[in-house]
Amino acid sequence: MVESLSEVLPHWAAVVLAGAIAAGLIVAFIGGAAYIFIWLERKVSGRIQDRLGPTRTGPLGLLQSLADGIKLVTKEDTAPNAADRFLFRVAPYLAFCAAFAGFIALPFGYQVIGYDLSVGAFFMLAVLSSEVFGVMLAGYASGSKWSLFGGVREAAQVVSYEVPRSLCVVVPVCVAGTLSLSQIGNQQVGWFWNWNVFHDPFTFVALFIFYITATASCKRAPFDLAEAESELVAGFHTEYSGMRWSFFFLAEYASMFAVSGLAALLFCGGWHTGFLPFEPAERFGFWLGNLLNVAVFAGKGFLGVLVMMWMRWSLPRLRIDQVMMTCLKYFLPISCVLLVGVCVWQLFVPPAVSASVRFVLAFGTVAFVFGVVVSAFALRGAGMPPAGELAGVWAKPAGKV
Amino acid sequence: MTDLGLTPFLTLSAFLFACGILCFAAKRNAIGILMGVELVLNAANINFVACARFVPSLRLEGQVFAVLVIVLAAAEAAVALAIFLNFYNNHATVDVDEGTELKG
Amino acid sequence: MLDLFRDSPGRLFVAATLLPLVPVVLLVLSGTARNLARPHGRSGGWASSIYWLLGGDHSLKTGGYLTLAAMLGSAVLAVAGLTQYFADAHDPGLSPAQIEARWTERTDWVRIGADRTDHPATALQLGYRIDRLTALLFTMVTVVGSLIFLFSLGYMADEASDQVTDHEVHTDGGHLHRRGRFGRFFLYLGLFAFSMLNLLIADNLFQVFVGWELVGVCSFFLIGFYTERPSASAAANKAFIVNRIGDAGFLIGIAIAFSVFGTLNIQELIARTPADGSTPTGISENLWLAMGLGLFLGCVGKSAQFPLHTWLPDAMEGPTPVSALIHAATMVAAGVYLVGRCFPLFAPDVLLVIAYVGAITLFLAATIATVQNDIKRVLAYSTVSQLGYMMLALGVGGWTAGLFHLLTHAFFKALLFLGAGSVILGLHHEQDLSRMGGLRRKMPVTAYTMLVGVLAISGVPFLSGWYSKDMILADALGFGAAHPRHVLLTVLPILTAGLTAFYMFRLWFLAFAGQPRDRHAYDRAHESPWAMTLPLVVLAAFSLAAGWGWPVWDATASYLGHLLHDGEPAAVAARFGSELAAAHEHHLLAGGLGLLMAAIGLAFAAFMYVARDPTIALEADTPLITLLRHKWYFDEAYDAAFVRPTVALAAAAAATDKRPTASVTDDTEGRRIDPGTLDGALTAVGQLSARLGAWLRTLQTGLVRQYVLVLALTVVVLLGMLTALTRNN
Amino acid sequence: MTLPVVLFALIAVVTAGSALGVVFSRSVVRAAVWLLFSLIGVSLLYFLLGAEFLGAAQLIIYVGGTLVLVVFGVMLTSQGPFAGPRTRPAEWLAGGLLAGALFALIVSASLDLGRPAPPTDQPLPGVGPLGLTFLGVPEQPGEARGLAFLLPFEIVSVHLLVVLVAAAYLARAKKKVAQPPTPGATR
Repeated sequence: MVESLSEVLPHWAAVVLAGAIAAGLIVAFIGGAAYIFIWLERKVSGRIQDRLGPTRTGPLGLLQSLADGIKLVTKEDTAPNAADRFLFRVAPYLAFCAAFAGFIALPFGYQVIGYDLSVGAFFMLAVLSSEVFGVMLAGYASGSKWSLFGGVREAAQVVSYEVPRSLCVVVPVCVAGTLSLSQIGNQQVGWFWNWNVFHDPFTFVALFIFYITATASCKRAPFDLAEAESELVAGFHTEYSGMRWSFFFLAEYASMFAVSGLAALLFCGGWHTGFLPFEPAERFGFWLGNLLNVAVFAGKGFLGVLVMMWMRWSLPRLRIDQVMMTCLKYFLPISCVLLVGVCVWQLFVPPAVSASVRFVLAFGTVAFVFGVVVSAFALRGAGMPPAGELAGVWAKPAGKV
Repeated sequence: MTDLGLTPFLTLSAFLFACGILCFAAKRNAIGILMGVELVLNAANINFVACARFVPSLRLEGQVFAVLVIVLAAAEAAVALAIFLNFYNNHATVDVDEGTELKG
Repeated sequence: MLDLFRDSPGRLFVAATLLPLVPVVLLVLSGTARNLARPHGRSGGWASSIYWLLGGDHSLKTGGYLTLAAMLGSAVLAVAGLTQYFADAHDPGLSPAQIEARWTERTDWVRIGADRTDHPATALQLGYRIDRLTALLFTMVTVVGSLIFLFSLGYMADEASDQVTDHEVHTDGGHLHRRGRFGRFFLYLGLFAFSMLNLLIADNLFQVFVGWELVGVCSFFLIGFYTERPSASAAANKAFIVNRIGDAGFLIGIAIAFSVFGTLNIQELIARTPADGSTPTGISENLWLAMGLGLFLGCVGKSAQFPLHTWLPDAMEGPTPVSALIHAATMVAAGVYLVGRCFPLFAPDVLLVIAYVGAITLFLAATIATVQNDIKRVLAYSTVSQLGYMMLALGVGGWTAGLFHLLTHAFFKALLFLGAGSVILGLHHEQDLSRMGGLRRKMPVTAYTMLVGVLAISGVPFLSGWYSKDMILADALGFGAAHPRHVLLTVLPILTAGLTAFYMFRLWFLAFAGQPRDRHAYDRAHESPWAMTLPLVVLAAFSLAAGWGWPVWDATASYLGHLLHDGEPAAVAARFGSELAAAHEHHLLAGGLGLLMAAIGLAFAAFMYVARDPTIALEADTPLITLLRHKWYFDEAYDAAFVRPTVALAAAAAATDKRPTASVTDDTEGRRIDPGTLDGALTAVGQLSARLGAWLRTLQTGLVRQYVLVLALTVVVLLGMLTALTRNN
Repeated sequence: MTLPVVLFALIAVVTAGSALGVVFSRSVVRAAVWLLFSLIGVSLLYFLLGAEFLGAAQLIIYVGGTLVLVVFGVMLTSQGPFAGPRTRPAEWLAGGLLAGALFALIVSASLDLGRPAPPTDQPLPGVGPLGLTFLGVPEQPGEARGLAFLLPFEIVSVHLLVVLVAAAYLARAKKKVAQPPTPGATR
């Protein structure tokens, strides 16, 4: 990209322009993604709670997010007197910048990446973990005990969950032998059993551990102690309103997608469908192929986010001590074991065994997922009444007493 | 990169170093002093990395020592904070001027 | 194991030397281990059990048996070595050089000046050299020593209990009660034996000196064995200090030898000296004399010769076996042995000094012995006198005679002492002759074995003493004949032969003959157990037959004498050829005179103590007797000359260091001198540093940021200096 | 006036400025924020210099770790008002003078260094060689490298472990109440 631009521009200008374009794209993507996520969250929560969620604004209530946005923008932006104004204002942007910076090193497709860092995974961890800073700052600067507690909890929680998360990142990195995300993605080209998650049992487990710890470090439910409505009014953003408040949620959704994308890249073949034994960008040409790639990648990311929402609305919230205990007593040892295990596996397990294990895992998973989906469709109607009956006010289904 | 010599980096690190010293001298809050320490360490690190970049014989060593310094700085911060918490438990403050038990 | 000894059989003697050390080392090591383990509440395991076995803190007899066994073992080894040595010596196939090689080994121990370039590196060496003299003496020492050990088993039996009452010591609660020290006693004995043997086999003066000092310290331990008795500890101190005087001389001699010749090996030193006794090249006349005199001074101290003889009689404070050991086998023999060993190193004038010292000693001691009433003291003075004989003999060139007498004397003096010990034990620690008498009926074995010893020492024919003493007298006569100026050296020994006979028979008569003067003691008297009588008998046999040769009636035909004579250094013949020739022709005359004097002495003693009531003689009090009773006032003189001034000096020194008393008001003599001078200075230093510290304290503000500022300031200054320096060039 | 120079200028200004902010902001938390900017600036410098691993490490350890810890400590120890205890102007003066002198000296020294020979524009060795250097493994089997930095590496690891334990021990909850501050009180 820089090369193509530098034909018509001086080098530095080309670099700056490329950077600007990349940043614009990322911001646009985050915005769009957040728009969808907000709507999705409402829908998912509604469905899970036997509600319809937004229906009135636009088709399927798709405009609901827009309405929210307008409300947030036009809302009065207050800052309490006890607050440290400067920090109070800075905090949301810090959080958002951190989440945003994560996307710089996140490859959406073959060579579709802001800046191909050689230590991409590491970098992602770094910036995502620095998002907590804004949250803490917000909690502290609000000058309110609720916020302070929220901030402190956030700090403790995130700093401790960083450790198992990083360890779980190291597991596939051990397999790949590089920290560069794009290379890791390229390595998983082809059929889905090339994905790292199926490489050996340890990576298989590592995916789930990573996913949970990532959820926790995104302070998503059931780990959202920082904003536990039941205890601290709204946690660190009690005092926030309007635009700044929305920035926190932009940051939150952004980091959700970032970690999901990271998981997809590290474990689930990145932008590869898993059903094409070649790199689309080379077969179908750069643009077309990468269109597919980006779509696949975004799909995987969305899937991850969806699961997070699913967890949020179906699991009760933990107590703070439970949260810490879960991390320090369970995830930390488990991830250490995984790390050692994957190294041992690569060093000592004969290739035949590892290959067979890989296939067993891959097809087993596929079969499981397939079975779940099929049974879900088979059982629909038995578990959940059709949407039509839910329209309007709840009415007892006829024939049932 | 070649037109940007070693000197600007050294100057910047010197500035950070001076700021760190000033932090030592001026902050009464123990944690402020800790921040000064971090500044000083970062100044040193800038030197390391810049030398690694600009002195061919130090390409690896400079980074290695920078890494070591970062790690040690983290460790030092952890212990320092632990000490401050202890200090706070005993004095109900983190004003270092209160900790004069060792006064001769 | 055997081939260890095959090529160098001298190692037999080394083994025999180390053997008595084994129990000592065992005891010390185990005791140390035990004491290390004890503070931690642990028993110390095997260590403490060994310690206990050796009679460390219990008074078990095991230690004694073990030591005795070791001593016997070394005696056996010594005999084996002796036979092997003479087999070699009479083996025509072996040249003297080969014999020398077979019986000599040495190794560097401490290298000195190895870094010096101006002269070759010298070393303190460890080594042994066995020649006839050594072999014979070694065997004598081990045999007599083991006999004495056996005797001590019986004599010290009452030490082997946890509750010993010392009747000599009166505490406020009656007599002193203490734990028995059986094990300790034998520990000392073993160490003593080891030191003496080491001294014997040593081939260099340094090793001799080591053994010398060890012997000294062991004698200190043993003489002061009854520590609680003030007299005993005083005697121990006396012996030790007097010996130090001699050792100082010895050390000087060694130092001269080492600094001049760069070696201490006796053979090398002898090889450097011309056979005719003239000064060797590379050393000044006076230095040569000083070296000889220094070495001899050491011998004077050890063998209790004239100026330093005062310690030996006091050494009687120790247990009787110890006296026997010191007098007969080990300690006093060392001096004579060393003179014999280093004979060629003594310039003629030194030898003359030796002769005179010997003569004076033998006369003085004999005279004193005539009036002593303590049985052991009589024996002690007789020892001194006999040692005088040996020294005299060595001085006048009678090398063979002197050392021959040393050997025979060892036997009969050990016999006499052990007999005395048996008497003392039989009389329940009664040593005063004036309260004995008639004991021959009570303890016959002791009596008649002692009679043998008495006869032997007074030179009655056909006993061992006769041969040796006769030879000495002959040499003295020959010397006197050759040098009329030194007629004294002839007169004194012949006179003293009579004195000897007199006081020895006086002793025997007072102890065993006549009527008991103390009925109570007499009734309680009893013969000693076999452990004590057996050594007496054996020693009696030795002192009877040790000197025999064929024909027995020929005083010059003694086999032992001939054995020794073959070992005589070449220097003797070279220097004293004429005297010895003269001695040979005057032999009969000398023997006759000696016998005559002995007979007179015997008759006189018989008249005074048998025919007449002994008490008259015992209570007789004439100026001469008083003088003798006070031992020629030697102790008093030394006391006035040395002891009192030293004590006064010490008191003065102590006075200067008196602490200033707490209250300023009262005024001890210390306060005037001291606080101004010594303590004053020290206190000033202390106060100064204290003030300095007090001032420096104020820098310690406890404010972190100030410290940081100072630190930064330092950095700035240093960096500035650095920059300035680099700028300049 | 090429791009790196401009970037360096920008980053340097940010870093130095926020370092000043650290010094002069009275509230500890603000100081922490300034420090955050300063550290991020430094990590950007690393990226600019091509040491990406160091930059990321700087971010994750300093920003994500140390600084969070610092603010955590602030939250645990700060009471009431945002402003901490004041400092006397004299101390400011002394400190400023010293810091200025130090700055001047170091700068002069670094100027004395002169320009080292301009290096070829090859990038710094990446994380791979770095790790191999730490473990003392030769990059190519052929080339020889002793256990280059294995020892420091191990030492640092042990050091970290010790620090972990020490921190846990020091900061453990005391069972006693904190008594009111008594200046110069010796306990």
